[in-house]
Amino acid sequence: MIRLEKRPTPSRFWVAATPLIAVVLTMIAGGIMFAILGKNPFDAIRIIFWDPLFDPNMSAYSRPQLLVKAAPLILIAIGLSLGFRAGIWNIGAEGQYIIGAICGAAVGLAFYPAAGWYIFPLMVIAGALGGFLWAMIPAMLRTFFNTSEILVSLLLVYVAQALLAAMALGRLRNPEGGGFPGSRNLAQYPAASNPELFAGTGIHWGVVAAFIAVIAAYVMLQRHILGFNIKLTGQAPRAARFSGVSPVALVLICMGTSGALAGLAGMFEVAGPSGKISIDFASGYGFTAIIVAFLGRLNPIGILLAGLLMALTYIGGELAQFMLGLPKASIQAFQGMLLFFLLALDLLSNYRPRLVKREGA
Amino acid sequence: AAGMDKVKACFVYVGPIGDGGWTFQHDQGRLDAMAEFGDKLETMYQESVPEGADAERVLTQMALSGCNIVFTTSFGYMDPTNTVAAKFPNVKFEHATGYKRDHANVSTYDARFYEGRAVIGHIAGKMTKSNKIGYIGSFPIPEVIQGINSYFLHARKVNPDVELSVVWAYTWFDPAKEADAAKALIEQGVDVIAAHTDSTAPLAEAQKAGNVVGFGQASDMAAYKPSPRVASIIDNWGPYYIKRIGALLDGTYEQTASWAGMPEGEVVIGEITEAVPADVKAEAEAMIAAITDGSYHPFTGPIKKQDGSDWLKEGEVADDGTLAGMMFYVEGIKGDIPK
Amino acid sequence: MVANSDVTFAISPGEVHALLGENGAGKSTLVKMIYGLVRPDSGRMLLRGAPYQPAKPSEARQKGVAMVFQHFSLFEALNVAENVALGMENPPSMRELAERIRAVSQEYGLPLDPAKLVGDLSAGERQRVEIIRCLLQDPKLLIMDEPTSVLTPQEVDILFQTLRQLSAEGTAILYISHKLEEIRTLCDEATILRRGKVVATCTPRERTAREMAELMVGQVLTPPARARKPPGPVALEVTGLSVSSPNPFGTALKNIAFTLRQGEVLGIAGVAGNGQDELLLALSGEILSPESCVRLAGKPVGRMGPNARRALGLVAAPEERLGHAAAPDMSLTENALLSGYVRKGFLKNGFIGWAAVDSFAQAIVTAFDVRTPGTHVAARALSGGNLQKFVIGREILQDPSVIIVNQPTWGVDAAAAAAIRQALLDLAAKGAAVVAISQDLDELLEISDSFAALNEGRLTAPRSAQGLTVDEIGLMMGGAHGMDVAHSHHDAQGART
Amino acid sequence: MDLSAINPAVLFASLIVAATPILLAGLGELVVEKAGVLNLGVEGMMIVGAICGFAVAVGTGSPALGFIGGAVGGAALSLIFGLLTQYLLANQVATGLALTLFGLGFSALIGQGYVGIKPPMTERLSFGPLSDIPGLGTILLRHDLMVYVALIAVVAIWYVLNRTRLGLILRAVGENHDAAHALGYKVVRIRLLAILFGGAMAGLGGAYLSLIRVPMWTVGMTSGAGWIALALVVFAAWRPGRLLLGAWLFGGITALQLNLQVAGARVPVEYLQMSPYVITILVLVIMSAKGGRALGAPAALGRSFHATH
Ligand SMILES: Nc1ncnc2c1ncn2[C@@H]1O[C@H](COP(=O)(O)OP(=O)(O)OP(=O)(O)O)[C@@H](O)[C@H]1O
Ligand SMILES: Nc1ncnc2c1ncn2[C@@H]1O[C@H](COP(=O)(O)OP(=O)(O)OP(=O)(O)O)[C@@H](O)[C@H]1O
Ligand SMILES: [Mg+2]
Ligand SMILES: [Mg+2]
Repeated sequence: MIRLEKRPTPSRFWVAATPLIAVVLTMIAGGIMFAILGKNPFDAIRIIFWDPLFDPNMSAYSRPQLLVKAAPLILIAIGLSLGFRAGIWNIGAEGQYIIGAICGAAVGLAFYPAAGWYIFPLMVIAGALGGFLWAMIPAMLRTFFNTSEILVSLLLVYVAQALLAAMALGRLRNPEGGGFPGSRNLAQYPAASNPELFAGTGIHWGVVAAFIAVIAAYVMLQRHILGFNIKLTGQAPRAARFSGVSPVALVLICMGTSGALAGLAGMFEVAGPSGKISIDFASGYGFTAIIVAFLGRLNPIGILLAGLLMALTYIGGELAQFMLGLPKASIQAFQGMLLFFLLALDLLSNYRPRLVKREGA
Repeated sequence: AAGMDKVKACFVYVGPIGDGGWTFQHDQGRLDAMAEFGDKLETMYQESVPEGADAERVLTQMALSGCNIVFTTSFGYMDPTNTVAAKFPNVKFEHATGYKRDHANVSTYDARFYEGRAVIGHIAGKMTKSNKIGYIGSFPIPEVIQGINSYFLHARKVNPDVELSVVWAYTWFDPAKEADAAKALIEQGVDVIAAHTDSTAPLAEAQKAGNVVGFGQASDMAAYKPSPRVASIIDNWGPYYIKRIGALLDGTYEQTASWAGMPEGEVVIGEITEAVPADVKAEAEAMIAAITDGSYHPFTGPIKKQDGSDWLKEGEVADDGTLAGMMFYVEGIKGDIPK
Repeated sequence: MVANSDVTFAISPGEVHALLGENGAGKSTLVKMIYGLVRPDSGRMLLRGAPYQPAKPSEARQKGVAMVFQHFSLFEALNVAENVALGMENPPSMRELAERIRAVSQEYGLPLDPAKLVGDLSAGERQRVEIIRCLLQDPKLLIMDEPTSVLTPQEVDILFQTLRQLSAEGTAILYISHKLEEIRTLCDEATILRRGKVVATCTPRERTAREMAELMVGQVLTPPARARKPPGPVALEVTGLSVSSPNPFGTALKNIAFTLRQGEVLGIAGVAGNGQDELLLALSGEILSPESCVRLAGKPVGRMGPNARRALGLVAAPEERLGHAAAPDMSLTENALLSGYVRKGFLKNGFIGWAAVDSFAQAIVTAFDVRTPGTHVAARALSGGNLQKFVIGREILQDPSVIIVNQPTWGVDAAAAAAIRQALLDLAAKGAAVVAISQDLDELLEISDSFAALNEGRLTAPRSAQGLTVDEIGLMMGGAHGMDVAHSHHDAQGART
Repeated sequence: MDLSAINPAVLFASLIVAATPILLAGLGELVVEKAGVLNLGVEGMMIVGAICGFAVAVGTGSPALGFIGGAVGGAALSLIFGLLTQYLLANQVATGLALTLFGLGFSALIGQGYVGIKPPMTERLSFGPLSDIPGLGTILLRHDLMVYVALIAVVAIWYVLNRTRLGLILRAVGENHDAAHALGYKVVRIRLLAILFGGAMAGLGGAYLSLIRVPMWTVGMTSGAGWIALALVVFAAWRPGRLLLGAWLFGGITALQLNLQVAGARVPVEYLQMSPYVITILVLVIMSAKGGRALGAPAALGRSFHATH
């Protein structure tokens, strides 16, 4: 029988080794699945993990795209990780992302077609504020009525999606769009667009914001009392209150920050890569970011790496789909396997498995 | 332009090819083209591509990987298609259902589904016993409004007592909701249902009800023959894909804005089953023939708008511009188009 | 690590056998093996002459072994009858069970309402639930792991009556307690464990409590020394303090009032669950109260949080070491920051000067003889006593003017306990005011100048500790419980004063 | 507008059907959560149940076998969640979300060959002339077997949870796993069984969608029903009876909205879509404002259990 013993402190070796082992195990299990689907497993694995990074034809484009795809995931996950560390479960980042996008776009569209340097900064503020306020709903309900923020934030995702549809069909619909749902394209309205910062890379302000968020979160968690209070609240809520942390303030700060960052991510996305508000603008970043946050073990650097890994499976997955004709579903299943292995092996960093002999009774 | 020996054609799909409707039919078109050209055509496709940022990346990657022509099969791909087309002037881009052709290498294509709606409207008007017919709308956009108007006009024409109920589902594809919408119609006495959403759920609901009929949408939905599915409107993209890829192969390719229908074989009425009385079937087939040979246009005056104002005079035919932006009901339809 | 090695002892029917030992000596582990929760690596057990090796608790229950756990194994959201049913092998229908609970609880003088939610019960009543659960199974061997730590002296009396009745009926009782006087009153034989090994056996009635303690610890104990000084000006004044508990099952404070001068030690006695936690929280600032209910050197601080009060010189050390006073998974350095940053000035614009924090942690470790490989070690890796020394040291080294401690030596071995008491007295001698909340009456009598008892959230008027007897304290503590304080047997306790 | 065209009895009958998938899945999740486990993967288990049920029914021609297949499929997927969270102590929120992602992909893979096929019809139960009783007969006596199975499950789960030893142990494990362990109950095993039951019920709910409610197989056909089932459990304060009411409310609002449209009422559909969620939030707020225990959340919900000995 195998028994688990809690390690006195997490093992540094296993913290680093488990993601690598998980990736290798996923390659094996995924390879078997691709083989069953009648594709060459080695090609599939190579296209997913290698080609976006090193293929001479693709990599020049794909490498910066990794950052573009990972940026919203990282930005949202950083915000979520603060709350998760403090035991505050915002699982409605998807909703905050949508509302941030709606608010940012609405501000930009309100100025159309005026020009002005101040329009884009105003949109940034509106996006962050929108996400912040949307997150304040579960935060306030939790602090004043003790309502589960898990459920409220999740339910608000559906409300946000309905709002998004209402906006795409109504208020924000492009008057010159032939009646189709969807707003004007912000990417084609210079004063309101989130521009490509380095030509040909697709890298935009959202990528910059993601890096700033990673660094800021890292410094805060390592060196600032707020970061300490967040960790303390998550590990020992009573000790946090003893230490003088106000639980109410912490809920508001964590939910607010995660909401604002998710809102920012939505705003950068709508003004940049996506370009416009449409019915299916939301693509599940808010949910994927939860997984990214956990895969990164709620650590900013870990989240950066996890976000890039997820982005790699998306972009590599896309390549594999059209190069090999793999169904999208197989890529989803592949991603699911990767997550399962990562979550399963996480155990090794905190526990030591021991074989114990059982005496015959 | 010079012809090519071999073409690599790429398709971007908005749903899974297993949706049994819109995307499924585009993929059928791809397969038709492959059958037509054999070795000279290589195809690649990607399904379930979201219409936002991901579309632009997928299009770029396709262009980078050597596609000669890229078909983007949903309205939402309009801007990404034009953006990427600017970066790859040597690759041809074909965008379905949109209107933007910002660059010389962008063409658009669409189908005149309202021609098919005219035929099933005729069948509906004849077959309803309760004089209540229903229509499940996806979103209030011109393409759907065209269909509703055409369906109703032709039902009214053969049955002056007919009343139309429109339900907006606000989705292209949500089987459970479509089933609910069909059920709501049936419960209030509707006995003929047309849908502009893509699943078979309304047909299944009609089957449960027993005395209700409906039509296949986008694909033939043959599983529900002979009743409740008494006919169907099939999106048939094969002819268009064959035409465009062929043009690329033989060097006759040019930028176009195609809006084709029954005459070109892009809109096909699936088998009208024996559940339809023979005389009605004959009338419907006559209408198909008339539309196909160009002698009949479904929007031929006199037609008034819902508010009673004149739209088309006696014998006047609607112009494509008005149709493409149609956001009004014709006279006799109750209710408002949601804003 | 070996929790128990080569332990041998025997217990006969009707005998009350004590298991003694320091915290962590392995008592609980030993009885868990008897109850089938832990498997011994080697050795054998015999029950009434037959080999006995329970694979799981239900097997132990079937063979007539019942156990009252040290940490309650109760379910707050379930009612009494359901809780009892969960601990039985073949419980009858709920209605019948409720009847039997009523009957048995009356029979043994432990009245209980089977339909009440356990969460709504007091600590003493919860204890009864555990006991009734055992009694309903007619146990041959009843194991009780520290059953009295949460009871008033009067409740203890009732429990002892029950146990004597049981032993008269032939039930063998294995009894674990740190309260040596209790052991002397109740038990026929004692086995003493140290670091998992049997170090001695004795007949408790023939030994003094001190002798037994020294057997357990393996060294000679000296009581703390203290220098009496005339008290200074008022340091802490509490008037009309009434607050509700943050915990749904907690006790509200009702109209608490006392005055404490510099250099004075106020001892507050009370059985767990009578508002001790709440009192500490209300004084430390974790629960806010009307502004003028709490005054620090004359300044109203009722609406201030813990950090504002710390800035004014009031510090506190809560009872629960792991989870309240310290964060289990954080290092000692981080735990030093936890309550130390206000008075020690570790922050600049909110940024932490980790080097300074670490030297503070080092200083605590050195000054209070905290046995640890280093300050980077997680708090949970320390033994209970060492962590307690760290926690108390952390507060004392902040040079407070008022310190509130709750159960300062709970679960701490005798030597460490003596050191902690001495440190508190030294602090008082330097002019600080000390509020010591404890269930250990001997401890309070040893260190307090004045004395009060907490009882269902009310505090008796403080009186001088001089000349107070344990009996009187017992009455102060249990007075309002409304239980019949029938006959008591203070023969043993008389010897203590 | 002609509201008289809406027959309340018929409307109620149809919302009972609309509510059945989320009711089944919600009941399963309720049991799981009562055991102290939060499985956010309901959507994934439902859709795997939908395709497994569909495939088996098409393969064997028997809807009954299909439902069994759906239950087995859902349970099999939940086993992954159970192993990860119970034995490998993985975080329940993240594992549940990963389960949904995997389930959506995996179901689409299995379902490749089943698009456009019609499943065997499930017959409605026949109650003879009783079904024609106006009102009650329309509402209650014109459904397929699974509707009644779901309704019976509400009563059965209530009974088991509140009146049997099994239910008592389950609740004990969900309240305080350490105490339950100390009393000798196998916390991990009990939770694993609860998780499997939850998976099977979610699978049944999915199979109901693909075999009766819609009936067809398409990729992603659950479109959020699993998430609604999760919300329902909280809405119901972990009580089976209230879960039934909640399911009718959620199922009913869409049905009502569509009926009003048909009757010609001008309904702001985009905004009405939000209403079940907004109502649930309001209900949550009212219930939680009444105090922690009125909510009835199992105390150990979402926490991992690891026996130290
Ligand atoms: N299976 C085991 N193997 C090794 N060590 C163990 C095992 N179980 C417990 N221990 C350790 O044995 C020591 C004895 O613990 P135990 O709970 O028996 O002490 P105790 O005498 O009951 O103390 P207290 O008076 O505080 O209740 C502890 O340090 C504990 O961590
Ligand atoms: N998980 C663990 N792994 C290794 N050692 C541990 C673990 N937990 C505790 N220890 C060690 O076991 C020893 C016993 O801890 P315990 O708290 O039982 O001590 P104790 O005997 O009660 O001491 P004290 O009297 O100071 O409370 C400590 O020295 C501690 O460092
Ligand atoms: Mg013990
Ligand atoms: Mg100890």
